[in-house]
Amino acid sequence: MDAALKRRLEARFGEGLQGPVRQRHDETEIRIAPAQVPDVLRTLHDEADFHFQLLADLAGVDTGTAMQVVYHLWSTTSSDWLRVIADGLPREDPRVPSITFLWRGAEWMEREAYDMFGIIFEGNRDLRRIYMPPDYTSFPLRKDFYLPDDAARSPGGGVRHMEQPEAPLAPGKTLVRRTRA
Amino acid sequence: MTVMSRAWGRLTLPGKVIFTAIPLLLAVGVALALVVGILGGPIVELASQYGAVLRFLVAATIILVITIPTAFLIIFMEMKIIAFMNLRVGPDRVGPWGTLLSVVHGLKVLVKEDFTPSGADPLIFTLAPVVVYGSSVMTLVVLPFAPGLFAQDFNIGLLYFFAMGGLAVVGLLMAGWSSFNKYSLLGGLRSAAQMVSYEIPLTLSVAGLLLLAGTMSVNQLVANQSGWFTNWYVFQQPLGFVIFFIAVTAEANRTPFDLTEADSEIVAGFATEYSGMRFGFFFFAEYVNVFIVSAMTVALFFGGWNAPFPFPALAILLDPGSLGIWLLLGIAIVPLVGTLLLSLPFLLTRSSMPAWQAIVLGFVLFNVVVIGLLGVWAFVSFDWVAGLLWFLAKTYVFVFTFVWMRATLPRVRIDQLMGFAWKWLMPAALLNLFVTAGAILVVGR
Amino acid sequence: MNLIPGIGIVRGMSLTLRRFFQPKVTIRYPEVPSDVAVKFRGRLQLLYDENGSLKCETCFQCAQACPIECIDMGGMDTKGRFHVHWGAAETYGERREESALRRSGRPVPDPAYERFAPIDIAAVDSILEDFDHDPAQLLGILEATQAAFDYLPVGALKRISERTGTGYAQIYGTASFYGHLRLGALGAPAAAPSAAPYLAALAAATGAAGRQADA
Amino acid sequence: MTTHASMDDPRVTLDEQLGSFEPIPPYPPRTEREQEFYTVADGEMLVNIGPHHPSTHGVLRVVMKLDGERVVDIDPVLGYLHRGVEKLCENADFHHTISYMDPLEYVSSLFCEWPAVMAYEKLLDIKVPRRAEYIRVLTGELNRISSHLLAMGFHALDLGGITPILYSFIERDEMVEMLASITGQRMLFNYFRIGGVNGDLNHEFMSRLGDWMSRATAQVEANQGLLNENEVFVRRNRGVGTIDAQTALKMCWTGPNLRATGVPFDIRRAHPYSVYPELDFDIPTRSEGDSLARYLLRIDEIKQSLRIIDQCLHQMPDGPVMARVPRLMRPRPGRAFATVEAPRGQYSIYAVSDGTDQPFRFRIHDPSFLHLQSFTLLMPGQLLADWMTINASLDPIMGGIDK
Repeated sequence: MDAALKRRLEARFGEGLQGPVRQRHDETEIRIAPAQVPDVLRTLHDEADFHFQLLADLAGVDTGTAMQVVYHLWSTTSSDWLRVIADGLPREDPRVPSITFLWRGAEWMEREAYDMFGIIFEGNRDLRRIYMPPDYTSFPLRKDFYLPDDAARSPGGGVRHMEQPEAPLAPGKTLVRRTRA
Repeated sequence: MTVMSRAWGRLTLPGKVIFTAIPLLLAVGVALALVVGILGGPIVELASQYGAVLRFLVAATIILVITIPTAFLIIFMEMKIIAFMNLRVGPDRVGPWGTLLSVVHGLKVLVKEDFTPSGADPLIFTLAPVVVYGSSVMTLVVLPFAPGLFAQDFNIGLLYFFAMGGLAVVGLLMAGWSSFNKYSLLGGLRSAAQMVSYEIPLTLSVAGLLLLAGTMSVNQLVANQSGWFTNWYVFQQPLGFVIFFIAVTAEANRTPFDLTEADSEIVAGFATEYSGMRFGFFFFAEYVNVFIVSAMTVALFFGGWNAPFPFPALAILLDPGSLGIWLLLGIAIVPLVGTLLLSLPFLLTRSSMPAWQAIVLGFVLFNVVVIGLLGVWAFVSFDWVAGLLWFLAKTYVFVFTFVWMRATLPRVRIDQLMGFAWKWLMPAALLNLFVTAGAILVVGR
Repeated sequence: MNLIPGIGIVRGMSLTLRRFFQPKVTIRYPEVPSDVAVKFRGRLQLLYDENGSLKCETCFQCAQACPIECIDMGGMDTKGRFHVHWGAAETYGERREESALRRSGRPVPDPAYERFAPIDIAAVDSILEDFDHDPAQLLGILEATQAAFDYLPVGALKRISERTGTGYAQIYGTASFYGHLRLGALGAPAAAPSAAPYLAALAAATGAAGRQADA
Repeated sequence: MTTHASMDDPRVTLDEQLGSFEPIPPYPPRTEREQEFYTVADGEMLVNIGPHHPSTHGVLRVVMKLDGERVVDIDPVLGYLHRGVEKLCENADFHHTISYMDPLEYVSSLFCEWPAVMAYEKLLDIKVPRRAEYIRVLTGELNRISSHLLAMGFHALDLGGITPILYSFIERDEMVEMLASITGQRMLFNYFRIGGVNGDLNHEFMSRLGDWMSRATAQVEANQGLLNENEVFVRRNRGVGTIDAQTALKMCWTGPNLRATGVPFDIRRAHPYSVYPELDFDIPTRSEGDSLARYLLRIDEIKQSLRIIDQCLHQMPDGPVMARVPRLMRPRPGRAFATVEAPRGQYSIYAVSDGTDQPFRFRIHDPSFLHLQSFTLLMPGQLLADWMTINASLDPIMGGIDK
């Protein structure tokens, strides 16, 4: 845990942060508003105090109430991973500025976040689906996207059921193949 | 009917074969006798009139027929040698040591569905393999296998060889263009560029040799190299040999110059859309080409059918007619005695072996011994047998080298390939030519 | 790169030539079986004992003990009456178990693989409400359920398991242990599967195909 | 529109257009970049490579815009191997997710499990026994060697050399057998557990490892002698796919590919995890940044890995290999980011827990994904055959990229 980094972050950004700087294990976490992303990341990337040169990861998160974009950064000046969370994107129309001007390599990671969550990165010149087919309409990693097979959920709530007590199938249809004529 | 079928059912397999073969042979024999009897006179007359034509026809047929087993053998060699170099075992399931696997490959190719892609030009698509295979086979015509054993001796034999080699590129280009596939097109264009570029150093590399020899007949070239192995042209034209070998590797599309069918780049190049026997033609043509270029290298630079040292000529020729009754006795007695003699050791030492097995073994051994003796006799008595053996042995050393290179080397890139041809091989070939010409002027041969 | 051009190629060629004469490493598989690692984890198989009868009694104990829930099982219960299942709904697992049963040589009643009849869950829920969803009162719950339905339908057992958080194995074990609890309806023989519908469908299909061919 | 009768079936007439492949999508271009790419100038053609092609290392499709043999532009198309592992993991138990990780980068499976268990250990504040950490490092480095050997073999195979891959496989098979003797499987090991590893080292593993270590260096060097000095191979690689350090950092490169440009970034040293601080090894770098540098760097890394294995064997402490962990895990709500230095670069997992027994969000970060992205940067101006060189030297694994 790098306490110096926490002090530097608080001194530099101060009011701009949403909530306190959190630290656990070897991770330092700050939360910012989506609109601040380019400024904050540019500061972290350029200024000699921080020098976060490597974008380790870019991930979208759907909390169920809001969307987040999470950046993990690496620096030579600190032994911590810095996690920058752009918090509070509305679920209906999540938009955040792209950071491809800083890291061109973020392009595909942003495409992935768009593909999986529908987060729109303004300024990314190639924001199209990357894994799913181009005519796909929904966003699979959103929390309201249920797997069709609900039985794959955890057993923690009790026994899982193969045979659900529900209306019988249409005659001649069975779930299990009958092998004997 | 039932009697017939029941009797047929009781026959063993050899019995069935014999009962089928005897009437067939009879019918064929009678038909032949009739044909000879009726048409014999005119045929003999024609043959004597056009002896050269008849000889050429027979030779061409033989050449066409032997390309297939040659390709099979080289395919098998390639599979086995590369496997050994990879520390693998290689084919070992079909036939003894997997020798029949390439035959099975051939059969597989034969029975596969042969289709034409919907966008392809059907006529050219079908003709392309024929052109490629045809050009390979036609090259074989000028190869001297042994003294007196060649299809045709041109006084421009070498030129003919280069011309036929250049014809293959037309076939490849046809295949690449007509397949309606971008990989094929790229492969066809690559092959065109490659072959056209390498024709020039190839031809130039032998120019020095031609200055030395003063002939373009391959037969004459080989005959020039008789005597001790120091007479071989490789010792007078080492640079020419190196250039020729590299260029000929590129001509035959072998690794490291197998760009036309670079499987990791353009899938199979010009052959991407081919299947069945049409693909088989390309496949066989490649291996026939390997044989041809090896043979040509041997003929031009390694003395062809000449032994590396003057072999003592022993002519043990027997006139069977002079033996009289002893010949008949020999035919009747020698096999029997030989078989028994050779089975004796087994009979005496192997008590667990039944007598019939020992005798069968003895018979097999007897055959082996006789064939070996006959081979030795033929080798020392007929110089065409010796020449053929020397020639094939040297040729297969080079076939091995080609396979060996394929096992070792990665592929070059197209621009490096072209650069190598134009920037290195061409100047080197020209240098070789000038140096040879200068040397001839100075030494005054 | 070396000073002499081509020396790298020559070295490579000499290496392959040396390898040409070295002993080969290929394991000739069908003749020489490859050795199995000491900790090899293959497919779990628990099919027959030495007498040829099924070993697995579908008690679910292994499935319950598995920490990462990788065991997925189903099959007939020991009395050959009901098809029981543990794990995610995967038809593959079902088929596998069914084929295992068939290979065991026992008669396999096909109705076991059909869905069980729907029941009125409200009745079960009210019984559970009465007993305060208490697994300790399991016997009482089961008796009340049997009183309500005249026997213990599978759907009711599953509902009880779900609501009380008790493993299905335990509920099923309890229900099948006591003689006075019935798992099947009294005097309702299972209808033997008939081949007639299948044959009729087959005839229809072939007839249709024939007509198509004619046209 | 021209039609002609099919050669195969005379009853069928064929539309000539049907036989042609037009990679231009049947919808209007969605982005600026797509519009730019699919606008084909005169004399250019689009060539589709993959999804099934000998040298795509999996199921990758790339569309190339060619001018003759020269590549004008390139557009990789992913998703042919997409299985939705992240979604699966969000619907699985914490223990369960580990077994989903193995098939991602299937040639270095242990490095996929490692960040996952590390992230969970962070979430749950579990202290892993030291012996378990040493075993993780030991098996991990073995896996790294086998992965690098395979990468080098396939590098040669993509360039047309058929032998090195088999020599690589001989060595790899030995290592895979070793790992199988402690993990139980040859390829998808599923060996690391939350709080330790599944089972201690055993006699079979140790004897095989000792046997192999005694001849590993000589064997690997002899086999690589086939390529390292081979003029054809060197000329195919030198100066191909060159990238400088700054661009590589901008493209978020990591691992050997980044180190080949001269940046000594190695997570084992930059953010030490496990017992790497106790081990003595160097971080090889090269400054050229081309395919040859990436290839040679892997050889250097193999030597360092052999050093690490040697030290692990000497320093291996006694003790348990599993911490005491609950069977059903419900970590407190929180976020954890764990990353390891995989053979291809930084492999990291970002796990968010909401207090249940399943991860709330499970993000898998694969280094090959970002290396593959750089094709658009490296390819223009190169020849078609250079794509195979660059692809092989970047060494992407499609299983990890498509997740």
